[in-house]
Amino acid sequence: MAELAYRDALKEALDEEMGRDPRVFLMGEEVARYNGAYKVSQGLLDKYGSARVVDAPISELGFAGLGVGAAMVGLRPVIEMMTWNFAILAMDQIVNSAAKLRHMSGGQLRCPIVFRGPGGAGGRLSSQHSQALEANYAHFPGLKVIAPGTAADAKGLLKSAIRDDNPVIFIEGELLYGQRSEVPAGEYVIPIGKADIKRPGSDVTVITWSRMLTACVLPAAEQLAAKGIKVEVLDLRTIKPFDQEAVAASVRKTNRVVIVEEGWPFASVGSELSDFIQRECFDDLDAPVRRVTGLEVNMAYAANLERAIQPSQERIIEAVNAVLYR
Amino acid sequence: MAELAYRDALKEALDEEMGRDPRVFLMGEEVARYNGAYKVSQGLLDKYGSARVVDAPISELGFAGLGVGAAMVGLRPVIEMMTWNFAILAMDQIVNSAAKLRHMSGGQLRCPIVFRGPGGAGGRLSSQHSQALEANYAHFPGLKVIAPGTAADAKGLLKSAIRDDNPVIFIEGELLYGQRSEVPAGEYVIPIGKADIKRPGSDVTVITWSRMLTACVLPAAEQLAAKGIKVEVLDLRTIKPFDQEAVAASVRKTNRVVIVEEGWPFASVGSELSDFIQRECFDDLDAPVRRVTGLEVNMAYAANLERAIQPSQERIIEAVNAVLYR
Amino acid sequence: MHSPELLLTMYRKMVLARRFEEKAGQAYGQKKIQGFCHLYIGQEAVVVGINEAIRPDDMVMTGYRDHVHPLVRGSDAGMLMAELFGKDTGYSKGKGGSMHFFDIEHHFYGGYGIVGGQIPLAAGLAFASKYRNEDRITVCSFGDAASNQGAMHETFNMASKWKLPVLYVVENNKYGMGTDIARVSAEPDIHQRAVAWNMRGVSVDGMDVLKVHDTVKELAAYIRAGNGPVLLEAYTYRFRGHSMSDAATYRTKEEVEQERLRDPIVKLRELLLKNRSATEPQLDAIDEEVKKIVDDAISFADQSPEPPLEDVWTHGFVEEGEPDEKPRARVRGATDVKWPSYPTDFKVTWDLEPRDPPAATPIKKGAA
Amino acid sequence: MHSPELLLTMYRKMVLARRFEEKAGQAYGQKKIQGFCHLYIGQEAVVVGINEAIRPDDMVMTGYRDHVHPLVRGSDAGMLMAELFGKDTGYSKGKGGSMHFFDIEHHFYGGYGIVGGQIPLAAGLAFASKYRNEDRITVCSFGDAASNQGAMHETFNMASKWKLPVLYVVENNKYGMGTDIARVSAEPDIHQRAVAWNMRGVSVDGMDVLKVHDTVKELAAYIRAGNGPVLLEAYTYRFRGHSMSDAATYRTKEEVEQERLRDPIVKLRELLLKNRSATEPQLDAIDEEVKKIVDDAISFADQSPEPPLEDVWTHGFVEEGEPDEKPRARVRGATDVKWPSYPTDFKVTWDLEPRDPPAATPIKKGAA
Ligand SMILES: Cc1ncc(C[n+]2csc(CCOP(=O)(O)OP(=O)(O)O)c2C)c(N)n1
Ligand SMILES: Cc1ncc(C[n+]2csc(CCOP(=O)(O)OP(=O)(O)O)c2C)c(N)n1
Ligand SMILES: [Mg+2]
Ligand SMILES: [Mg+2]
Repeated sequence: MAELAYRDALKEALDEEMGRDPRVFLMGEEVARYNGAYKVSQGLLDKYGSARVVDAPISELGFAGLGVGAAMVGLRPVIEMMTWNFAILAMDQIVNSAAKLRHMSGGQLRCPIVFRGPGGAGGRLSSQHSQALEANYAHFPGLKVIAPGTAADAKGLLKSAIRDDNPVIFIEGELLYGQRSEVPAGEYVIPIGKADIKRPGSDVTVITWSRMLTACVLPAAEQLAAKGIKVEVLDLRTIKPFDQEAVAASVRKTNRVVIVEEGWPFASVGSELSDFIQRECFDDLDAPVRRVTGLEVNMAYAANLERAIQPSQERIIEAVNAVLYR
Repeated sequence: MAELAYRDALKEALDEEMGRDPRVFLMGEEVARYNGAYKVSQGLLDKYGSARVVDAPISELGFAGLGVGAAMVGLRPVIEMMTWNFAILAMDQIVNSAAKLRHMSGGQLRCPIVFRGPGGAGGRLSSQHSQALEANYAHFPGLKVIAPGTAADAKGLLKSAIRDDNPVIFIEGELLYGQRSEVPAGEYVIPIGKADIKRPGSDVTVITWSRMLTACVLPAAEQLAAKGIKVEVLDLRTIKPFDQEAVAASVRKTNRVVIVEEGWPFASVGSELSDFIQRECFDDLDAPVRRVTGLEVNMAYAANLERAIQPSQERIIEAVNAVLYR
Repeated sequence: MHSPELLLTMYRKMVLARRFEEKAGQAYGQKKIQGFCHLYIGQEAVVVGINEAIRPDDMVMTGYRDHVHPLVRGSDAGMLMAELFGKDTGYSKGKGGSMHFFDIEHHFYGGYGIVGGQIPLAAGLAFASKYRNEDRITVCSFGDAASNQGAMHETFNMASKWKLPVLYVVENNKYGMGTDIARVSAEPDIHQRAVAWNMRGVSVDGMDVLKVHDTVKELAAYIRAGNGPVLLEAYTYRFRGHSMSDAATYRTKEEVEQERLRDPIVKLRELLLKNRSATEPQLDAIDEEVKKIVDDAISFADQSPEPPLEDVWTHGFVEEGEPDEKPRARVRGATDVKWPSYPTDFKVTWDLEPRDPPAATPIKKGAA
Repeated sequence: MHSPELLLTMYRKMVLARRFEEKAGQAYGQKKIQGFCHLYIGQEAVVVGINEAIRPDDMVMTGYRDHVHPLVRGSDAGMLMAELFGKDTGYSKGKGGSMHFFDIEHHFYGGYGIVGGQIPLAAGLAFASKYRNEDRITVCSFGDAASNQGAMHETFNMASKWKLPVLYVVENNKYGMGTDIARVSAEPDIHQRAVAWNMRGVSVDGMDVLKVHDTVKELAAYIRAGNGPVLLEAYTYRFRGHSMSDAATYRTKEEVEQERLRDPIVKLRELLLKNRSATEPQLDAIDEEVKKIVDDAISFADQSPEPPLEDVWTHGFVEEGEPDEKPRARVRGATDVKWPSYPTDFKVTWDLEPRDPPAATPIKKGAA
C-alpha cells in the first residue's frame, strides 16, 4: 500500500467521485483558484472547471442553503466549510433544511449533500477557531456524521458520503491534513456506520475518533502495552449512526471502557456512548465508563494552556489505570 | 400564594428587573407594540418606552450580536428569541461571541446577557418549529442554561439570570405559557444551578426539567404512587451547571434513575446526566439508567404522530418499571 | 391582449384559492386544523398572476404561507386539505402540515417555516438548472419582513454574480406579523435595495392579477434568456391576521376596509363582465364548480384516516434503493404522475468564470 | 490645515505599526508566534487616519487583522507582543493571541475571528452609547470579503433605522484570502451598497493618511451629531499575504509592485519633508525611537513567562463580585489606568420610536 497524506486521500475521493458522477460538484470558500485553504481540492478546478469547483463568497448560510437546494433537484453537492467553526453560521440550513427535507415532504424529496471541512483544534488558533463540534450535529435526526482519523478511512468514507442519499456531516481533522498513512490502491469505499478496531486488546476498550486516534490514543496504548496492559482501540469513524454492535462487543470482551474525544464533555458524543454502554452493557462493566475530553473551557492561544486543554497520553493512561483500579 | 400564568410570572420578573435596573432592556421580534408573540412582555412598552422595549427586525443574528455588544459596555440586555428554533440563525453570536468574550479578552470583558424564548414543541407545528435545543447550548463552555418548568421557578430564575454577569440561555416552555401555578408574593430570586425535588420519593429518581415535569413526569409519578411506587421527581431547573449534588444524593437514596427529556436522545442533556450518574454513582445503581426522550425523528404535524414522538406517561411508567425490574 | 381563457383561468384559480382558504379557516375554528395556519386571503393575485406567466415545469418555493402556491399549480385540493388535517392522504402524510406543503409532481418545492430560509434554497434549484443547461426558472416568494434576513443578502449576491435563473418575489403585504415593515426597515422600498446586488428590481401592484401576470411574463423571459435574477416586489395585503391566533389590532379598521376595496377577485370579476369576456352566469358557474371542489376537499380530508402510527419512523434516512413517495399515485392511484427525473450522465458544458484568470480588477482610489 | 504635530504623530504611528508588524513577522518565522497571524502592513494609513480623527474614548473594533488598531490607540507594544507570544504578560494573558486582541483601557473592543462577527457587536456598542446619551461613537472595521456576510445586511438595517452612532469602515484591500473581491461580489463597489440600507456611503483613498483623516473627521462629526451610521470604504492594500502561510500567488508581482509605490509611510514622509513640517534628522529620530519601542517589545515578550497552568481554568464564568482584569495594572503595575465605568443608575430619556403609533405608512401600488 502506498502512503498518502490525509488531504490527498480526500482529494482522491473527490476526484474519483467527480469523475464518475457529473452531478457531484464542490463549492466553498477558496476551493477553486486557491486550490483549497487546506489544499484538499488541489487541481480540481483545472480538471473540472469553474461550474463544478466553485469559489463562494464568505456567505456560509447562503451557499450551504444553495447546496441543499441543488441537492433537492438531482445534484450531489459537496459543500466545503473552511472550518466547522464558521459553519455555525450555516447551521440553520443544515439542521432546518437538509436534515428535515425528506421528512417534511413526506418522502417526496431527498437531500444527497455532503458538508465537509476541518474540525477540532488547528494549532494555536484560540477559542473561535478550535472547536470540535460533532455533538451539535449528531444531536439532530436526519444527519449522518462522520469523522475519520486516517487517510484510508477519510478516502473510503468520503466516497460513501458522496454516494449516500442523505445529508452527511463530514468532519476532517484540521491537524491531520498533512499526516501520511497507508491507503489502498485504486477505488474502494468504506461503509458508513462501521467502527474499526485499530488495535486489538483484551484489558480495556478505548473508543475514539478523528485526530485523537493517532494524536494520543494509539501512542498511549503503546505505552500501556509496555506495562502489560492490552488496550483495544476502537475507532468509531462514523459518529452517527455509530456502530453499536462493535462498541458492545468490545466492551463485553474487556469490561472496561475509556472514551477519548477532542471536544467538550457536556452533552457530547462521549456522553452518548457512555449512556449507551452503561445501559447495554450494565452487567459487563467492571468499572464505570471514564472519559477523557477537551477540558470544559474555551481554548486558549498560549502553547502550554492549549496543550493542557486537549486530551493527552497522560490523561488517557490515567483513565485507563482508573478503570483498571490500578 | 397567588396563582399566576407562567407567561405572567416571566413578565413580572422582567418588569421588576427593568424597574430596579435601568441597564436592563428587552429586544426581540414583536416584543413591543405587539406585546410579545406569546404576550410575555405585555404592557412593558407602555411602561418603559421604546428605547427599553425594542421591536427588532427579523434579523436574529444581527440583534443577538447587537445585544452582546451592548452587554460588553455595561448594559444588561434581555434578547427575546421568538422561539429557539429561529435562534439557530443567531447561534454564532451566542457561542462565538457571548460565550467566549470573557475568556478571549483574558478577563477584561464580561457579557451579562440573557437570551430567552420558548423551546420544545409548540403544538402541531411540525419539525422546524418543535425543537428542544438545550443540549446544543449546554455543550459550550461559557454559557449557563436554564429551563424552568413552573411559573414560580420561571420568575425566580429569570431574575437571577438577568442579574448574572454571564451569558444565560433561558429556555421557556412554549406550551407552558398559559399554565397557572402558585407563585410567591413579592420579590424573590432562585439561585442558578439548584435543582428542586418536586415530589419526594424513595424507590426511583426521575430527573427532568421544563415542560416534561408537569406534562408527564408528575402525572406518571401520581399513577405509580397508586401502585405503591414512590417516585422522587427531581426538577433540574438549571441544566448547566446542573446540580450534581442533588442528582447524586437522590440517586444514592433510590438507586434507580429514569431521565425524562423532551429533546432528542443523541448527545443530549440526558446523555450527560446518565454519564455523570453511571460514574459518580456506579456502586449505587441497582439498574442501568433509563431514558425517556423525544424519539429520534423529526417532529410530525399529524396529531397522533406528534403525540407518539413525545415522551408520555406510559413511556415513563414503562421505564420506571424497567429500572425496578418489574 | 389577454385571452378570455387566460382571464377565466385566473379568475377560477383566485376564487379557488379564496374558497380553499376560507374553508381552511373554518376548519381551524373547528379544530380540525391546528398549530399555525397562515392564510393567503387577499394576496391571490400574486401567485395566480405569476403562475399563469411561467411554465408548468418551472419551479416554485415559498415560506409558511404556502397553501395557495401549489393549489394554483394544479395540486389536488383534497390532498392539500388532508395535509392540513394531518391525515394520511395529505401530500406529506401529515408530516408537514400547513407550513410545509410540498408537491414535487407540480414542481412546488415547499413550504419553509424559517423566515427567509427558502431564499438560498431557491438559488440552489436555479443553480442546478443552469448546471444542467435546462431552461427552467425558479420562482421564490417571501414576505416583506423576510427581506431583513441575512440569508437574502448572501443569496442575492451569489444569484446575481452567477446570473442564476431565479425570480425572487417579495410579497409585500406591509406587515411581518404585527410589525409594519416600515417600522423595522431602513429602506422599506424593498425592490430599491436590489442595486446593492447589481440586480434588477421591479415593483408591481400585487392586487392586480393582470399587472402581475404581464410583469412576470416579461421577467420570466428575461431570466430564462440568461440575464440573471430579478427581485420583484408585489404590493399586496392580507385581509386576515398573520395566523389564526392574530386579532390584527395593529392595523386600523379603515386601513383594512380600504384594502378590501382592492380585492383582486372582485376587480377581475368586474373586468371580465365589463370586457364581456364572461357573463354573470358563467362566472357563477365557476364559483359553483370551485365551491364543489373545496367542499369535496373538506369531506375527503374529513373522511381520511390518520397516518398509521408506524409512520413515526418513516422518512428519516433514505435507505439505499428506497424510492421517493409520489403522493398522487399513492393516494389517488393516479397513473399519470410525471415525476421529475434528472440525468445522471451528462456533461457540464459551461463555465461559471472564464478559465483563464481575467485581468486583475483595477485598484480603486476612492472619491474623497 | 494639518498641524505639524498631527502629521508627525501620524508618521510616528504608521512607522510604529509597520515596525511592529515586521518584527511580528520575524518572530513568526522563529516560531515564537504561531497559529494564524494576519499582518496589516500596507494598510496603516487607514487605522492611523481614523484614530487621529476620533476621540480617545470612542470605541473601536475590528476582525482578526487587529494588531495595529490597538497599537495606534496607545496600547502597550510590549504587552501586545507578549500576547502574540502567548505569554502571561499579554493583554489577555495569552488566551486570545493574534486574532483576539483586546485593550479595554484604550477602548479597543477586539479582535474577532469569525468574518463579519464584529459588525453586529459594534452596533451594540453604539446602541449602548445612544441608550445612555453618551456622545461617543464606535468605529468598526472589517474586510471587503466580510461585506458578503448576512450579518452586515442585518446590522446595517438596524443601525440605519435606529440611527446608531457607528462608523463602519470596510478596509478594502481587494482580496479576501486568495479571492479578488470582484470575483465573488455582484456589486464590488461596497460603499455603493449603502443605499440598500438608506445609509450614507463614502469612499476614500486608504493609502493616503491625510485623506482618511479628513474624511473620518467629517464623518465622525456627522455621526456624533446623531445623523446615524456611515459606511466608509477605504481602498487599501496589504503588501503581505493574507496570513503567514499565504504565498499570495493569486496576484501578480506587478500589481504588488504598483501598490508598493503607494506606500502610505513613504508618501507621508515625502510630504513632511516637502512641507518642511519636519527635517530628515527629526524623522530619523522618530524611526529610531520606534525601533527601540519595538525592540523592547520583543525582548519584553521574549523574557515574559508563559501563563501559569492554572490559568486554564480562569476567565470562564464571572463569579459574583469578581472584578475585571486590568492588564496594564496587572502587568506594569500602572496606577493611572482609566477603566471605563458605566452608570448603574440613570434615566433612559429618549424614545427609539414615537410613543404614539405614527400614521400608518401609505399603501404602495407598484410601478408596473
Ligand atoms: C427565522 C424566523 N424568525 C421568526 C419567525 C416567526 N415568524 C413567522 S412569520 C413572521 C413574520 C414574517 O413576515 P413576512 O416576511 O412579511 O411574511 P408574511 O407573514 O407577511 O407573509 C415571523 C416573525 C420565523 N418563523 N422564523
Ligand atoms: C465566517 C468565517 N468564514 C471564513 C473564515 C476564514 N477566513 C478568515 S479571513 C478570510 C478572508 C476575509 O477577507 P476580508 O474580509 O477581505 O478581510 P482581510 O483578510 O482582507 O483583511 C476568511 C475567508 C472566517 N474566519 N470566518
Ligand atoms: Mg409581510
Ligand atoms: Mg480583504
